[in-house]
Amino acid sequence: MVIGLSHYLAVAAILFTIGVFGIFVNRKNVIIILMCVELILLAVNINFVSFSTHMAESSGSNPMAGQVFALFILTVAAAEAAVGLAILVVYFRNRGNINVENIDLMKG
Amino acid sequence: MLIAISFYSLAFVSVAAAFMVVASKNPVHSVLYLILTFFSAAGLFILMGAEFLALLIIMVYVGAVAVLFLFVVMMLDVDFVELKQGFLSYLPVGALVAIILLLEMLMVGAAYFAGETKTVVVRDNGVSNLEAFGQVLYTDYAGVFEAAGFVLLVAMIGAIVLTLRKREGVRKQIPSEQIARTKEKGLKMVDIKPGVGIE
Amino acid sequence: MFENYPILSLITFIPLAGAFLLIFMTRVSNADAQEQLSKNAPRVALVISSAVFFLALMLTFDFDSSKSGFQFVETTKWLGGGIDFRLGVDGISILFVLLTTFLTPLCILASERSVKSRMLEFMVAFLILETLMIGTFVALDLILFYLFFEAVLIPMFIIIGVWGGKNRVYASYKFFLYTLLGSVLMLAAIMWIYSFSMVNLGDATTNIEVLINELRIPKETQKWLWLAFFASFAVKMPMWPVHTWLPDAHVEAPTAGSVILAGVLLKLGGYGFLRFSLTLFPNASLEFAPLIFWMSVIAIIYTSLIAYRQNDIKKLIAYSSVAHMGFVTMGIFTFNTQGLQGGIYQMLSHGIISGALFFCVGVIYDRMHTREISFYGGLVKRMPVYAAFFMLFTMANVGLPGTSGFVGEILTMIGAYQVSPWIALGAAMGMIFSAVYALHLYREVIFGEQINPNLDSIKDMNTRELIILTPLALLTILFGIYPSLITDITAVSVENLINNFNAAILLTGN
Amino acid sequence: MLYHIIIFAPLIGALIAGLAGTKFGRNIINEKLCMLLTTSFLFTSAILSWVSLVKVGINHEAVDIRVLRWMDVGSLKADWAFKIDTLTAVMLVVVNSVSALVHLYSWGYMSDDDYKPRFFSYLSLFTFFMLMLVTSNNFIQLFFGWEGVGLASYLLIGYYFKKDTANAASIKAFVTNRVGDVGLALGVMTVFLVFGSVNFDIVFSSILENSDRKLSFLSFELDALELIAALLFIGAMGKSAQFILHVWLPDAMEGPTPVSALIHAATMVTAGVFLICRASAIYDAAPITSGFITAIGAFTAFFAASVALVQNDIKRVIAYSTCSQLGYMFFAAGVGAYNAAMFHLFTHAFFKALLFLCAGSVIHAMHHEQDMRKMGGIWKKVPVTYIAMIIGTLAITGIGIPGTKIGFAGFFSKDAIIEAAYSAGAIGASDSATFAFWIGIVAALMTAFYSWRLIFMTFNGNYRGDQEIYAHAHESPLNMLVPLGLLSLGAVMAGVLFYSKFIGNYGDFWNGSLIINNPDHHVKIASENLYAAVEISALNGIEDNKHSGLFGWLFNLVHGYPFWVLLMPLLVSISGFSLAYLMYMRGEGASKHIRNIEDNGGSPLYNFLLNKWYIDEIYEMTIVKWVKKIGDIFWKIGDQKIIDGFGPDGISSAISRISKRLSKLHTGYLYHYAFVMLLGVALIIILVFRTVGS
Amino acid sequence: MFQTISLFAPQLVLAFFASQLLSTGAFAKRDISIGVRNFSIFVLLIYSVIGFILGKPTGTAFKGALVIDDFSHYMNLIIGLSAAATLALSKSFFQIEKLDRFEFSILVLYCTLGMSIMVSANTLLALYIGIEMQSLALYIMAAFNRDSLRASEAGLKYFVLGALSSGLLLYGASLIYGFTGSIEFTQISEAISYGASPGIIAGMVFLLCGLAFKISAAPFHMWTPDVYEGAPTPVTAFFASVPKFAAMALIARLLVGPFETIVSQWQQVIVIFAILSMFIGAIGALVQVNIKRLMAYSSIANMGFALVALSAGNESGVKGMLIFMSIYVISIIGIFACILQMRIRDGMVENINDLAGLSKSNRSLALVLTVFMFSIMGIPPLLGFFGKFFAFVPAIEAGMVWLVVLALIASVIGAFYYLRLVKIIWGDESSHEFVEAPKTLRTIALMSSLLVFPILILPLISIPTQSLISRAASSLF
Repeated sequence: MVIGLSHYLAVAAILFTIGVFGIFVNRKNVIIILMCVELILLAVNINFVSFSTHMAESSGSNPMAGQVFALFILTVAAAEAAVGLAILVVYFRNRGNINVENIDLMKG
Repeated sequence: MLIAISFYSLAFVSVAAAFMVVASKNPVHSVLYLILTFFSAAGLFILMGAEFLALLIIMVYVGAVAVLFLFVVMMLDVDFVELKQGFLSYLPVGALVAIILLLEMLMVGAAYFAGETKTVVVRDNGVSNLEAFGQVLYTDYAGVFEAAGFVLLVAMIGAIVLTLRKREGVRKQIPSEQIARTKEKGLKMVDIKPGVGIE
Repeated sequence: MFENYPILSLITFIPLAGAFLLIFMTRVSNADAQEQLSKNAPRVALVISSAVFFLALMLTFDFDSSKSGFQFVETTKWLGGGIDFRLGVDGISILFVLLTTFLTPLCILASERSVKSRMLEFMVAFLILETLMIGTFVALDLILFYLFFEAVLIPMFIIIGVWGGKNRVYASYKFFLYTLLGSVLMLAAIMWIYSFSMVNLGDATTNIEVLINELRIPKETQKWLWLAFFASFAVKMPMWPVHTWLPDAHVEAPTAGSVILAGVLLKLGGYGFLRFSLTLFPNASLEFAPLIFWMSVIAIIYTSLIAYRQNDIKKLIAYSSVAHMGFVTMGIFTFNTQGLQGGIYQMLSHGIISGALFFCVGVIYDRMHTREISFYGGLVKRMPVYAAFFMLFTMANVGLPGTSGFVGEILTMIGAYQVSPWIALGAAMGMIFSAVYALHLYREVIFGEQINPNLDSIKDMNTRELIILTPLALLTILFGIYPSLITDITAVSVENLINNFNAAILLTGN
Repeated sequence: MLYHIIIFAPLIGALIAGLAGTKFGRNIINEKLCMLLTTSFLFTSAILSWVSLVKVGINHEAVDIRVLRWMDVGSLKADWAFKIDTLTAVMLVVVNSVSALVHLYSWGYMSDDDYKPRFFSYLSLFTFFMLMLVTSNNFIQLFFGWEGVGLASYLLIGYYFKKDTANAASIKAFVTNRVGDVGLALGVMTVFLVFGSVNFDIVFSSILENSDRKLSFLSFELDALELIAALLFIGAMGKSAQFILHVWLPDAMEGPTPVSALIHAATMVTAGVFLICRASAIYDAAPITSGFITAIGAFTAFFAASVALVQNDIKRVIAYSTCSQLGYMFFAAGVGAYNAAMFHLFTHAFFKALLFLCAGSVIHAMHHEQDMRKMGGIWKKVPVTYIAMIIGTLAITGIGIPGTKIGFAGFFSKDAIIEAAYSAGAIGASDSATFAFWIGIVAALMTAFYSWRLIFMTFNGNYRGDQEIYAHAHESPLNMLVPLGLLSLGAVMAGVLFYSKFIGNYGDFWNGSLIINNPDHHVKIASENLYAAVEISALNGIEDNKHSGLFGWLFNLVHGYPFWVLLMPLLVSISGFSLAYLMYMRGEGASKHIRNIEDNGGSPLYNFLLNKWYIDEIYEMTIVKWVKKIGDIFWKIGDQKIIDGFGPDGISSAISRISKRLSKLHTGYLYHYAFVMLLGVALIIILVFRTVGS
Repeated sequence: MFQTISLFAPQLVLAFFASQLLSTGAFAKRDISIGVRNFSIFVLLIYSVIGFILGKPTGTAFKGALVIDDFSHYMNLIIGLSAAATLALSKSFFQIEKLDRFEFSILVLYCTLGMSIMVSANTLLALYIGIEMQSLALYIMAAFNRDSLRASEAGLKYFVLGALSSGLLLYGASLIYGFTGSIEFTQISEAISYGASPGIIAGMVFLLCGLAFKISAAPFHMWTPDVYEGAPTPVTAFFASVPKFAAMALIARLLVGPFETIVSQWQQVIVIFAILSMFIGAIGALVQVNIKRLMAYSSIANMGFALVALSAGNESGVKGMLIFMSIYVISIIGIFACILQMRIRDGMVENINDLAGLSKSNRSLALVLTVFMFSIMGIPPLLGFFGKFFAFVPAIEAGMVWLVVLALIASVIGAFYYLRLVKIIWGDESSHEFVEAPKTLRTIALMSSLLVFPILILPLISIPTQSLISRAASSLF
C-alpha cells in the first residue's frame, strides 16, 4: 500500500470540511468557531505541504513555494487568532457571554 | 508499510480529534483536542518530509495559539451551553452540504491523483528542509516576509487597541521608574533603639 | 444669423445656469434676504425662461425650413469613444423646442401663486427641467439624448413628490419607476447600437446623423431593438396599457407640473418614435405598425370611456391626454405625410391645449383646493371669463375644426385611413367619446345651477391668469386656422424622413 | 369683396358682441349696441345675399375665392375658400334672410334676458359657421362649418345654462351630431383616398374615371363612390336629424325659440340636404346609396309625422314636423330630384321659421308656457300671430290649386317632391321611390292633421290654462311681428316666385351646381315633374334634339301622368284638416281629448307615439347605459385591477414580499451566514463543473 | 537601486510613515490623535500620487512578488485619495463620540498598505498577505468602538466570516498551486494555458469565492448589512469604499491574468455573483430603515454591477469596472459624508425616517444627498449613469445582453429605495432639528457632489481620466 498525494489531500479535505461544518453547526460558543478556523487553516497547510513535497522539480514549478506559503499561513493564523480572541474578549465584555445564538443583535 | 501505518494512524487521530473539537461540550476539551489535531498533523508533515514546518506548527500552534485559546477560555469563564432545540433539525441539511462540499473537494483534488499515485519526491540535493527554507525565505520572499511582519504588527496593535484599558485607581507598573530605582531610594537604614521603636 | 454662435447650447443651458444662480444666491444671504429671495425667485426664473423663449423664437426665424438636414449643429468632444456632445435641430425638433420654451415661462408665472412652499426650490427644479427638456429635443447624440431624456425624471419626481397633492408619494414613485423601467430597456438597446456601430461602421459612434444614415441593422435584431425603444417611448407617451402612471401623476402634480407633463414630457415619447424608431429600425417599425395601431385605437376608445367616468377633473383630462396621444402614435406609424405631419401637429397642439386645460384646472384649484367635479357647478355665473376660456379649450380638446386640435386629429386619421379604415374608424369613435367626456366635464363644472355655497365667493380670473391663458387661446385658434405655420416648417424634414424610410424598406425588401 | 362682407359680417358681429359686449370684455359695449351691430350686420349680409343670388343665379357669375391657405400637408390641400355658385347663393339667401329676421325677432323675444350680447353673438357666430359650410369649396372647410354649426347649436341649446334639461339636450345634440360627423369625416377621408384631393371641383370632375373603383373598407369590398356617398350621408343624417340620429332635434327645443327657428328649422338641419345636393355628382353615380337615402328619408318623414300627431309641447310638434319635412327633402334627393329637395329646403326655411317664430310669439305671450294643453282660444289676444300661424300652416300643408301656379310655398315644393318620387317609381328607376311616394302621401296627411291640431289646440276652443297668464297675454311687440310678416310673405310667395327658377329651366338656374342637366341619367330626368316638363316644352319646344330618344319617351310618360297623383297631396291635406277639425274643434274639441287621455292613459298606440316610439329609451338602455358601464369596467377593472394590479402595484407588492422574506432569511446568526457561504461555494462548483462537463 | 525603490515607493511610504507614526503615538505623552490623523492624511495623499510623481515606473519588485504597472498606479491613486477622504471624514465622529485614538489612523495606513499590496500582487502569497493585512486592520476597525455591543458584534461577525473566507481562498490557492506548480501569476497563467484540470477550476472557484466575500458579492454578502450597521459610521464609510475597490481590482487582476485562458469558466461564476448581488442588493434594501444597512445593500447591488462589467472578460470590461468603481467610491464617500453630517441634538441619525424634513432644516445637505441618491440610482446626467453605462457596454459587446437587461431591471428595483430617501428628505414633515455639521464633512460632501455632477460632462476632465483608466486597464493585458 503506497501512501500518495491523494491520501494527504483527502485528509486535508476532511479536516477542512470538519472545520467548515463546525462553523455552521456549532451553537455553543464562539471560541469553538475560532478553533474551527484554525482547523481550516491547518487543512490548507496540509494541502500546501503535500503539494509541495509531492512536486517534482522542474522549470515553471516551485516545490518550495508551498512550504513557504504554509509558513506564512502559520504566521497569519497566529495573528488572526490574536485579533480574533481580542475581538471576542471585547464582545464578551459587552455582552457577558459568547453564545453563538446570542449574536443576533443586528439582522434583517 | 510503516509509512502507511503511521499515515493512517496519524490521519485517523487528526480527523477524530478535529471532530471532537467540534463535538465536545467543554471548550477546554475542544482546545485540547485541537492540540491533538495539530500534533498529529505535525506527524503527517514529518511523514512528508517537511520537518521544519512540523516543528513550527507545534511551536506556533501548540505553543502559542492553543495556549492563547486556552487562556481566553479560562478567562472568559464560559458556561457549558446545552444544545438547543432545533439544532438537530438543522443538522441533516448542514451535514448534507458539508458532505457535498467534501465530495467536491475530494473529486477535484484527491481523486484526480488517485490513479497516478504521486508519492513524496525525495530531494537528495544535500539540502535539508530547514536549509531550503533558509535559502528562499529572506531572498525570494523577502518582501512578503516584511509584509508578514506588518501583519503581525497590525495584530498586535489590534489586540492592544481592543483590549488594553487604562483603569483609574489601579496601580500600574512604570518600568522606567523601576529600573531607575536606586538602593538609596528603596532602602532606608534605621537604627532602632530598644524600647523606643520606630517613630 | 447664429452661424457662429452656439445658440443651441445657449438655449439649452441658460435655464440651468439660472438654476445655479438661484441656488448660489441663497448661500450668500441671511434669513431676511432669503425670504426676499424666495419671493423674487419666480421673477428671476420668469426673466430667464422668457429670455430663452425669445432666443428660441429667434432661432425659429433663422431656421431654414427648406433644408432637410440638421441645422445649427454644434459638436464638442465629450466622452470620447465616438460619444460626442452634439446638438442640432431639424424641422421637427425645433418646434418642440419652441413649445417647451413657450410653456415654461407660463408655468413659472402660474406657479408664483399656486406654489405655497419652497418657492426657490420649485423654480430651480423647473429651470433644470427646462434645460433637460430642450436638451432632449436638440441632442444629436444617442447617449446625450438618453441623458436628457432620462434626467427629466429627476426634477419631475421632485416636483410631484414635493409639491404634489395628498397621494403624491404613490404617484411620484409610480411615475418614476414606470418610466425608468421603460427607459432602461432603451438604454440596453442604445448600448447595443453603440457596440454594433463598431462592428457595422468600423468606428463606434452614437452620432445620430451617422447612425440614421449609415447604420444598417439586421432585420431580426431590429425587432428587439425596436421593442426596447418602444418600451421606453410607449411608457412616456403613454400608450395603452402602460398609461396608468399618467392619471396618478397628473392628479398629484402641482398645476405647473401637470402642464409641463402633459405639454412637453408626453411628447418626448412621440419625438423618440419619430427620431429613432422610424429611422433606425424601419423594417421593425413597419412590422410592428399594426401593433401600434391597435394599441392606439384601444387607447383612444378605452381611455376616453374611462375619462367619461372620472370624478376628478385632472384625472379626466389626464385620461383624455392618453387618448390624444393615441392619435399621435397612430399618425406616426402610418409612414405617410399626412399621418406623420398630423402626429407632430397633434403633439404640438395637445401641448398647448392640454397645458391650457391644466392651467384652467389650476385656476379653480387655487381658489377651492379641490378637483372634485361634483364640488363645482354653475361657475359660469361667477366666472364668465373663465368659462369662456375653458369652453375654448374644451372645444379644442374635442377637436373642433378651427382649433388646433382638429388639424392634428383629422390629419392623423387621414393618414391612418390610407393604411386601414378600421383604424381610422376606431380613432373616429374617439371623436365621439371625446365630445362625451369633455362636454360632460364642462357641464358639470361650468354650467348648471350653482348649488355649492362655497362657490359664492369665488372670483373670476385675475390678470396673471389672463396673461397665461390668452396666448394659449390665441395659439389654439391661430394654429387651427393657419396650420401652415407649423406644417411648413416640418414639411421638408418629414418628407425626408419618409423618403429615407421608404428607401430603407426598399433596400431590405420589406 | 361682396362675398367677404356677406360671410365675415356675421363673424365680426359675433366677435364684437361676444368679446366686447359680455362680461368677458367687461361690457365695454352695451347690449343695445351689440344687438344693433349684429342685427344690422346680418341685414347687410342678407340684402347682399339677395344681390348675389341675382348675380349668380340669374347672371351666372359663379366665382371661386381663395381667402387663406389652410391645410397643406403633402397632397392634402384645403384652403379657406369660397365657392359661390347657385347652390351656395340659394343657401346664402336662406341662411342670411332667416338669420336676419331671427335677429330682429330676438330683440323682442329675448328682451327679458340678462345675457343678450351673448345670445346675439352666438346667433351671429352660428350664421358665420353656416355660411362657411355652404360656401366651402372643399370637404374640409365644409367639415369646419359642419362642426362649427354644431358648436353654435350646442351653445344655443344650452343657452339657459342653469336648466339641467337644456344642458343635457345640448350635449345630446352635440354628441349625436358627432356620430354623424364621424361618418362625414370618414367620407371625407375616403374622398381623399379615392380622388387624392378634397376640393369639390377636382373631385366632381374626376368622378367618371373613378366610377368603377373598388375599395376595401372594413374587410368589405365596396364600390368607392357608393362608400363615399354612404359615409357622407351618415353625416347628413346626424345633422339633419334623420331616423336613428334624429333624437337630438326634439330635445334641442330646450333652446330659446328664435334659435329653434333659425337653427333647428330653417338652416342648420338642412345642411345635410345641402351636403347631398352639393355632392350630387357623387350621389348621381351611387344608385344604391341613393335608394337607401330615399328609404331613410321617407321613413323619417313618416315616423316624425306620426310622433308629431300626439305631442303636446307646441315646439316639439313643430320640431317633429321639421324632422318630417327633412325626410321629404332627403327622399327627393334620394330619387335624384336635387332641385326639388333644394326647393323644398328653400320654401321650408320660410314657413318653418315662420311657424317657430309664431310659436315663439305664443310662448312669449303666454309667459313661457309651451304646453298646448294649457292653451286654447288665445287668438283674440294674439291675432297677428294667429294669422301668421295659419299662413305658415297653409304653406306647410301645401295648399294650392293643382295645375296652376297658385298656391302657398309648400304646395309647390312638396308636390314637386311627391311627384318626383312617383315618376322615379313609375319608370322603375328606384325601388324605394314608390314606397317613398306613398309614404310621402301618408305623411302629408299627418302633416295636415298635426299642423291644424296645433292651431286648434292653441288658438281656438276654450282657454285651459292659468287665468292669470291669460289675463296678461298680449300680442308681441313690433320687432317680433315684422319678421313674422316678412316670413309670411316668404311662405306665401316663395313657391310662386321661385318655382320656375328652381324646378323649371332645366338647370339653367343651377348652372352646374346640381347634377340635373345630365340627360344620360334616367333618375334625373324622371324627377322632372309634370309641370316642369310642360313648362319646358312650352318654352323650348319638344322638337329640341336634346329631348329626343329617352327624353321623348319620358315626355310621353309625363303626358300619361294620372291626374290623381297631382291631386293626391291636396286631397290628403284637406282630409287632414278635416280630421283635425272634427277632433279638436267640434263640440268640446281639444278639452275632451285631453280629459280622455288623462282619465284612460291613452291607447297603446297613442303612448307609443307620445313616447316617440321609445327610441330614446332604447338608446338609454343600449348605448348610454353601456357606455357608462363599460367606462367603469375599463376603469375599475381594466386599469385598476388588471393593469395596475398585475403591473406596477402587483409587481411592487410582490417585490416587497420577496424583500420581507429575504429580510427574514437574514437572521443575524453567524452559522446561518456561514452556511449560506458554504452552500454558495458548493453550488457554484457544481454549476461550473456541470457546464464544463468533466 | 533607486529604480527598484521607486517601483514600490508607494508601499514604502506607507510602511515607513505608519511605523514612524506608531512609535510617535506610542511614546507621546498626550493625545495626539488629531495630529496623527492629519499627518496620515498627508501620507495617504503622498502615497496616492508618488507613483505619478516618479513618472509611473513599471516593472516587478521583490522577485516578482509585486508588479507595478499602470493599473496599480491608478489603483494607488484612487485608494490613497479615498482612504484620505474617509480618514478625514472620521475626525468629527470620533471626536464627538470620544473615541478618537491615534491607532485608528495607523490602522488605516496599514490597511491601505495591505490594499496596495493586493492591487500589485503578482503571486498568490503576496495576494494572501495583502488581503490579510487589510482584513486584520478592518476587523479591528469594525470593533473599534469597543464599548459598543453592536460594534463588537460587528467585529466578531466580520472576523469569523472573514476567516472562513480566507480559508476558502487559501484552499483555492493551494489547489492552484498544486495543479500548476507555482504561486506566481505569470507561471500559473502559462501552466493553465496548457490545459485546465478540474483542480485548477475548483481552485479558481474557491479563490473567487474567498474574494467575493471581500467585495460582499452574493451569496457571500451576508455579513455586510450587519457589519455596516454595527461598525462606527466612518469605518462603515471606509468599508464601503476603499477595500471594495481594492478587492475588485484584485479580482480583475486575477481574472485577466492567471485565469485569462479559462474565461468561459470564471465568467459563469462572475455572472452568478453579479446576478445574485444585484437582485439581493436591490430587493434586500427595500425594507431597511437603518441608513447604514441600506447602504450595505446598496453596495452589494453595486458590486453586482461592477461584476457585470468584469464578466465581459476583456479590456473594456476592466475599464468599465474601473470607471464604475471609481464613480462608486466617489459617491459612497460623498454619501457617507452626508450621513455623518446628519446629527440631531441627541446624536447620530441612522434611521432613515429621521431624515424627514431635512430639506427644510438643512437645505444644502438635502440637495447634496439628493444628488447622490440620483447618481447612485444611475439617472443621468449624474455620474452614476456613466458608471453604469461604461460598466454595461462591455457586457453588451461580449454578447451578454440579457445580463445587462437584468442588471438594468435590478437597478430599477433599486431605484425604489433611493427614491424613498429622496422622498423622506423632501416630502416628509420635519421632526428634528439638525445640528450644523463640521466644516470638513460639508466640504467633502460638497466636493464629491460636485464631482458627481459634471465631471464627465466636461470633456476636459472626462477624456484625460478615461485615457488614464484605459491605460490602467490595458496594462493588465
